[in-house]
Amino acid sequence: MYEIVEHEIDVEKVIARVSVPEAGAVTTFIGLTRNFTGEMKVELLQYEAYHSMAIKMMERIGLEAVEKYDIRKIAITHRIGDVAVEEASVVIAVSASHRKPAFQACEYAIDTLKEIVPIWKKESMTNGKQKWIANDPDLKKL
Amino acid sequence: MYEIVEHEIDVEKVIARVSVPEAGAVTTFIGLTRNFTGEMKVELLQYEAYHSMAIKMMERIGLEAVEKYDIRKIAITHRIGDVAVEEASVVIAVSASHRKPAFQACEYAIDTLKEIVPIWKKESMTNGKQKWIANDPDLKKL
Amino acid sequence: MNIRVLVFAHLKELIGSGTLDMTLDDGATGNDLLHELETSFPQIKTHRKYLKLSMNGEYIDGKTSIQHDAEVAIFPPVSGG
Amino acid sequence: MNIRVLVFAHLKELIGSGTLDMTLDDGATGNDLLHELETSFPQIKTHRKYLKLSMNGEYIDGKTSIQHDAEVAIFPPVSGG
Repeated sequence: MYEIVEHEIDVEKVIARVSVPEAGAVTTFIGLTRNFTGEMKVELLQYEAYHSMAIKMMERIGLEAVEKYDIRKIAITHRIGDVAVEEASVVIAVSASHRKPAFQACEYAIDTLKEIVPIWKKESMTNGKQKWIANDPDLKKL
Repeated sequence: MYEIVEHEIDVEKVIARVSVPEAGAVTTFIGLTRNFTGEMKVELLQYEAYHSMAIKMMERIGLEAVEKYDIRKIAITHRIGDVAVEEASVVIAVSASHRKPAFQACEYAIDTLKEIVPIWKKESMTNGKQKWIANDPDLKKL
Repeated sequence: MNIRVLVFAHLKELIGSGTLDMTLDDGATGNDLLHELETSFPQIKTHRKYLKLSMNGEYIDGKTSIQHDAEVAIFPPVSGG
Repeated sequence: MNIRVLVFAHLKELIGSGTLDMTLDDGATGNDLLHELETSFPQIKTHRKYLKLSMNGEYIDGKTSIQHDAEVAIFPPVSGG
């Protein structure tokens, strides 16, 4: 249910992992590389993971989501390496009997992933500049 | 961006419709036929639409979502006819620069669709019974 | 005036048809239409207060006047999704 | 004790390697480890207060004692998603 891949993410496959006959609702979140960050044109993002700990933290997010919200299943796939504009870096899918907890758990999962899962991204601009990113807005100076 | 189909919904195609280089986030909602409603085992749902008005109401939902939330694009596909357990009856996809409005708009769209889009479903149980459904819980007696 | 009314879902089953040709007074309202429907089809009586009306693809209330050339529909509360 | 420390992302680039072999006193804490790292690599000084520590795949704070056989990692704030 939790994986780190080095190729394009197949969204249907991630959704298929959470499919159960009891599910009336599936929500998904897809994070993609945007073409601009402020004024700068982005060429691609490069992701790096501390693989074993990242899987462990994604598992924890899944367990917590199931504890907190009335959901059936959750799956998280994160891509590493180069991710071009319009390509997905992360896909999260959540199934539930009803839609409200499916939305809540999906948002909880991406919010928490951005806080605790040891994966980092570096932006490469079309002008050749590169910059490591911090999700925490207070740390943008890093 | 708004369609009513009589065959299985291709989730990737609905997502592709909202893909833009400015989007950092895509959220989707998939509504599926569940295997149980209370104690009764469901075989399939049969959906019927007032086609022209349903499309008009889906367009309105999309326009309102774009007005209310900072999103890029929204697509809604609803299936009619027989929808078996684990199959999707509706898929909504929303793209946005950031994830928060993408989640909000997606939830707004499905909530509003269930209120105003003239589509109806009848449950067929495995024991042969059939029942028209009302989304409004106060109208369950209908 | 003569109008054709579309009906859907449970209401269609109760009435036995998806379209109805009805004769209404000029200037008749949505409520008049529902009243006429109930007179012709008493079996819908228990559902009448839940029924929704639309004209040209927009919801209308019972006080709205029906236009003779409009597409009018009557249906139960929606349950899509 | 001799430990091998994993480093990632910006920190890996600053240090020039993804793994470091370090010698610490027995019972040394996360803060001791960071201090030792800063002594060897003064270029990380401005980042030190942001750095995260983990042991065996769990976040630890600076007061936690480092176990000699644990997998220890130091890295900048995460930015996945």
